Amino acid sequence: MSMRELTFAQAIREALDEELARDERIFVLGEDVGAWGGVFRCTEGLFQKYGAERIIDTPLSEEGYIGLAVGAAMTGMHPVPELMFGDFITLAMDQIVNQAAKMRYMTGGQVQVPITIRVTMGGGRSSGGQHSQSWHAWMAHVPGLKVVVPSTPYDAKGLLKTALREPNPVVFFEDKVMYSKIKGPVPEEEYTIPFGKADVKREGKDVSLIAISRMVHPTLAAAEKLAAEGISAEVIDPRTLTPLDEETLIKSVAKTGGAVIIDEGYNHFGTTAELAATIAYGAFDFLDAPIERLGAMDVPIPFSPQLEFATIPDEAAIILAVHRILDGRRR
Amino acid sequence: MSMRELTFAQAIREALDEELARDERIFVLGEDVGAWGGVFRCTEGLFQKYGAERIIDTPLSEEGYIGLAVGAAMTGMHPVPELMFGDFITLAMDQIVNQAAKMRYMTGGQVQVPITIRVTMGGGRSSGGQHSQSWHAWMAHVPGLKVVVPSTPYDAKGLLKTALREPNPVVFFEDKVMYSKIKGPVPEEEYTIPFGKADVKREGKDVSLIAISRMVHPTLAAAEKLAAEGISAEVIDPRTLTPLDEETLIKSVAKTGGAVIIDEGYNHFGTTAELAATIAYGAFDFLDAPIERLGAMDVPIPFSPQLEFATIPDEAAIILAVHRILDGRRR
Amino acid sequence: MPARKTQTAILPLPPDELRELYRKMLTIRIFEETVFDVYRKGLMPGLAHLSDGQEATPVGVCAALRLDDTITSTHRGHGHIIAKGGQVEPMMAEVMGKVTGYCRGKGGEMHIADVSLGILGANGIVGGGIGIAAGSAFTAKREGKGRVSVAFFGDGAINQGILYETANIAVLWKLPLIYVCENNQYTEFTNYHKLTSGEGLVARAKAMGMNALEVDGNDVLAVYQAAHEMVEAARKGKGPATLVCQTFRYGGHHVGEPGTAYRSKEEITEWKARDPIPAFEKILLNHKVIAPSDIETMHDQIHTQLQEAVATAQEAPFPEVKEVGEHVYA
Amino acid sequence: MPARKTQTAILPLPPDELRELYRKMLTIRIFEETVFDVYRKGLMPGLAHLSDGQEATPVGVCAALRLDDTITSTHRGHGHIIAKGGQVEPMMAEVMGKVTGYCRGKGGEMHIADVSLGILGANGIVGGGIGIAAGSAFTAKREGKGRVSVAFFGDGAINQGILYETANIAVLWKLPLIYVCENNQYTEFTNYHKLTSGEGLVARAKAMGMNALEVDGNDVLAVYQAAHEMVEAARKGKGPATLVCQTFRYGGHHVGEPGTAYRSKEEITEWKARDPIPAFEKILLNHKVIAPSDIETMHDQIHTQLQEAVATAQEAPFPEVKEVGEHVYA
Ligand SMILES: Cc1ncc(C[n+]2csc(CCOP(=O)(O)OP(=O)(O)O)c2C)c(N)n1
Ligand SMILES: Cc1ncc(C[n+]2csc(CCOP(=O)(O)OP(=O)(O)O)c2C)c(N)n1
Ligand SMILES: [Mg+2]
Ligand SMILES: [Mg+2]
Repeated sequence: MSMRELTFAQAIREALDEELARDERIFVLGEDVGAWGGVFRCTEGLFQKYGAERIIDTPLSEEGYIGLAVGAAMTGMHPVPELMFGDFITLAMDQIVNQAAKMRYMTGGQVQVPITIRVTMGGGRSSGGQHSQSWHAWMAHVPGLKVVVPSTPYDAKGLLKTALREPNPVVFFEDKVMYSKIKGPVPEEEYTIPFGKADVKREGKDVSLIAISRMVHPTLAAAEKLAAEGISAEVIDPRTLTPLDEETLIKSVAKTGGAVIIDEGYNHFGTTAELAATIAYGAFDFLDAPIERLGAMDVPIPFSPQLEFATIPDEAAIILAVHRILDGRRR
Repeated sequence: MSMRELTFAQAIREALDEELARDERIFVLGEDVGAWGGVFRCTEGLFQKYGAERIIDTPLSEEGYIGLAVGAAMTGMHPVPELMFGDFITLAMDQIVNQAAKMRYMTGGQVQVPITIRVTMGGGRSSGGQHSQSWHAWMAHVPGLKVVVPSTPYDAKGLLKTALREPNPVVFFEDKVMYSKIKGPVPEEEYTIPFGKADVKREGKDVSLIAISRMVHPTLAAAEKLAAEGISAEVIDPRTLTPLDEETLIKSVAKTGGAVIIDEGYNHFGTTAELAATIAYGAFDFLDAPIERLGAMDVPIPFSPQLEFATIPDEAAIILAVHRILDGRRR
Repeated sequence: MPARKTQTAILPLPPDELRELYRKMLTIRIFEETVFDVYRKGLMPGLAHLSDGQEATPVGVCAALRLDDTITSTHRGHGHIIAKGGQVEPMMAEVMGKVTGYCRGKGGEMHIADVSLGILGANGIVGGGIGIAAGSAFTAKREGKGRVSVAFFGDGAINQGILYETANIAVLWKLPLIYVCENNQYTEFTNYHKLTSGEGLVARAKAMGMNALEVDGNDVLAVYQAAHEMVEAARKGKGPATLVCQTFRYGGHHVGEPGTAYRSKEEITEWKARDPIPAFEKILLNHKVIAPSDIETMHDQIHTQLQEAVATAQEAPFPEVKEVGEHVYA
Repeated sequence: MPARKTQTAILPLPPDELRELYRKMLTIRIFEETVFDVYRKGLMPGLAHLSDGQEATPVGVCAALRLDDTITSTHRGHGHIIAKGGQVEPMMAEVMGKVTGYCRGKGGEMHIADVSLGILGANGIVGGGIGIAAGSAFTAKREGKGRVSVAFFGDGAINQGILYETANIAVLWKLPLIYVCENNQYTEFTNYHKLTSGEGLVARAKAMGMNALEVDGNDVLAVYQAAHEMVEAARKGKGPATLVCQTFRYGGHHVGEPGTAYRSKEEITEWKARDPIPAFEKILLNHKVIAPSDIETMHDQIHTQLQEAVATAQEAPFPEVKEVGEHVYA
């Protein structure tokens, strides 16, 4: 395969572009996604290429335009609404949770709701408490939704293309910090990545590090440092939370005997809880130490950088957690 | 103390009544809470007693009246908005999560937001997919909120009175099925129950059953049956999810060596995950078998009773889970 | 109470279509009475939200619609569904939670849908169907076949934000979307006037930039004519419109609640004097569109049909527990 | 663009108050210019949303307010905060993330608040402050001391549902609430007219049943007079009102975005010709309320004050990491 380096945003844009070309039913809508190209440049040039009918600037009405997208999905279109900041998902929750997620079930299978909701996540940009949150755990708590949390340009493109062929509602989380800062190889050739398949980003045998979205990157960096200490860490990226590839996670931990879960959503009642509980159950006989959960600190996200960075798991915290596990091995 | 038997709804009503009398700042608002007395009768007679200025019928505008309540709380009142069905919390999420929960933090401690949001939960009434959900795990994932999940009239009254004296936003979950069906002793005398103190509803030594809200009742019934089999089950009710009395849960499991978590919220990424992960961590050295999680099945809640009941944990499922633990004891 | 519009001498539809309107109104009435019975006999789970008294609005509106037009409905949706062509047998089975129901017993009384007839579903969230209706209108516009979308909602939904958010979009994008508000004077147990500011929805919709009109919602022909004009304008690309229909529910908010504590006897009596069915009957008789004996026959037929629907549904199985996990995802 | 209202010969406020208005407008302008600088020098984290060009609206409105009246503000909130009496030193410190900031560096540029001055906070959710403002109006009514509440918001918020939900309630309950829409013609990068249906907010607010008026938002005295009337009516229990102020932001949506890609040179030039500060200056000079030398002095003073504010904030510490967990709960 011939590869190029793309940024995370470019990978997203390319997936949208290819699928818009492939399927007439797909259209993009959101605030400033059109002529402006999106505040994070993910729809750059698409308005010029596909026109105002398919790349649509909406009023500042999250509940309204996401509701509209749900209805369009039920009647044969495949809408791709964007929520500029994931924090605003609070405004469209009813349409996502009580409408999109349930319509198929409540009609006894009469409809499909192929809607792909693109939502940002992640802090670390000093954007304050209302522009930094990561609500993927909420979405994964809702039956009827599929939840995607890519960590690389390659995964983002392949998973978004899958989402755009899905007959179900998908909430697709994109960490804002990755858009321009994370670059990676993406093949020229067409490909998709199936939902429900975790990706082993690095193989290892002493401890399993399971990281979500952008957290994969500090986790890989931590694994590198640990390697220098002679500790072999396996890094796994679940890539989708619903469906969740429990098997890959459990097998890894059954092999290594220890796990750290790293996520930028709040720790309490969040993604780290589900993954830790699932692994603790499935790998019960193999765990040598308690599973370490590194979610974001349970405080509204502060503005001032030192405070904000203190709330987000980082390389140092991951290394410390690994040491807690290895030092505390009990069997 | 002199006791009477009150229903769950009567206990709620009495707490409201006493606190309305005590504190001028408290007022109740919601749909049909006034002259009608609330669809679940929790505000019966209060309109007549305290008048239209303090027991307020709102238009059908969840986002609007909860937003108003947040602002009233910030300026010295203690509003008690009711969300008739917890499913509608989706409509007011922004005001609860991005406003009420964060205002104190984002202002560096300048304000208090003493708002007590009463929300129903629970299925089993054939009310369909949009009138049966239990979203307490969502709320417990939000820093800045306190989350209460009482299971008895006694606890409901004592905890609601505490909420009504709290300087922080509280989301108070009431299982609809309990309103008229669960009766219990409530002292005539004034009392309050502190947040963050789990209650041991039944002592035992072989296994710990940790149940949330209404699930305490089938859990107690299961414990009774297990006793007949010679199995001594401890039943613990955390009563509040934020703050969570981790210590009591961990101590119990350290003693019994096994745990089942029973909750009517969806299982995946829900309350059972947090409790299981917390206990698996804290009681790691004492667990003899994996922790069993019994949440609601991860499907939109169906209407037809057989289907609906299949999604909700019940006595039989609890007993089975206990047997899985005891049969599977590995140490 | 709105003044009753006198009927024009010339009826706006051919006789067979008028008879069909009448048949549908009667079907709704008898359906609701039958559900009442079914509920009281304990043959259905959950609650029932009936619309007897309000039949003229859905029937008048749907008379202006094509098969491929879509509607979204409310918690009080039986009338809308029958008016759009829904069959009473799978409706009754759904109400009773049977696998032969429209939604295999998974949706229930508040969630009946028949997507093949353009019925995109009743909805338990007040205002919840409005976004879906806007989306269907969006698809309709894209398809370019003149199809329209109707959002039915009650007076309670007037104060849900999504109404304004979608109205703004619908006007801007000229969506073929008709907002139909059935104002039955009460939002549950509270009077409309206690909950709604200003002049009401017609004024609000006009301020959003769309055509809006209020009609006597108990006058099926008045409803039809107003809806017809709005629908035809929408088909031609003229954008959305709002129709407010003044009407009244006879029963309580749900079965088991008589609806008398918060509504005066006089109010109920007054509205019952303006019952949409006898009023329409009179017109049809006057114009000799229908004979008295036809009415009786029709009544009997529908009654029998409903009794059979109940009997069949009673015998039908509940969904098997093993299908509880099906239809979550496609 | 709205026609410029000619000023009456009689000024509506005494000289010292007029000078104070001018001083506040100038302070906002220089504050924004200073933040621009601070941002470009990399002295602040995050983004900055500036309001230079829009000074007349917050200053005109807040001139009608008492100390105990409250306001809620937006992501573009510096002007509102200064107009209501906010001090530039803790504002600048907050912008720079320092512990000496109004919110100890926890809120940031978009979340400045000074509750003791009735500034209930800027808000990062467009429309997010509207509910809070309604709640403050509710408390004000309960207290019965004639206090009012003002919700500032941009043209983008016109299409957020909460506006209509609270407007309906505010009218019904006669809350002392003034909705102030600063229409700066753009919602981020898209023109107002592309996003707003019908005749705009004045028509919509009137349809909700409240008094509503549009004024030249660059004419501080016109804003003051309109706001004053609405505020005094609200104090007397006459309920809410809506004031739409037409204005323009000079810079981009945020610093780092020049604001020129989606706005024509002509549009920008036209609006700059109507700069609210020289316009007001001219009136004050004509009426001899102020002397040219006063203006210069004032300008210098404010400039110096801001430079010192930056210098002080630069030296101030960031919040200590150990306080990250404080102020979550009271
Ligand atoms: C968002 C939401 N809030 C509250 C309810 C509870 N509820 C069900 S019906 C109803 C009243 C609806 O009134 P209206 O829209 O006038 O319809 P009607 O019942 O009169 O047909 C209420 C408050 C709901 N289902 N959805
Ligand atoms: C609910 C919500 N949606 C989207 C955004 C992102 N956003 C921030 S400012 C803005 C434009 C706001 O326009 P307007 O209200 O006119 O205020 P202005 O920026 O012109 O002062 C948008 C879309 C947001 N902060 N909140
Ligand atoms: Mg009604
Ligand atoms: Mg603007």
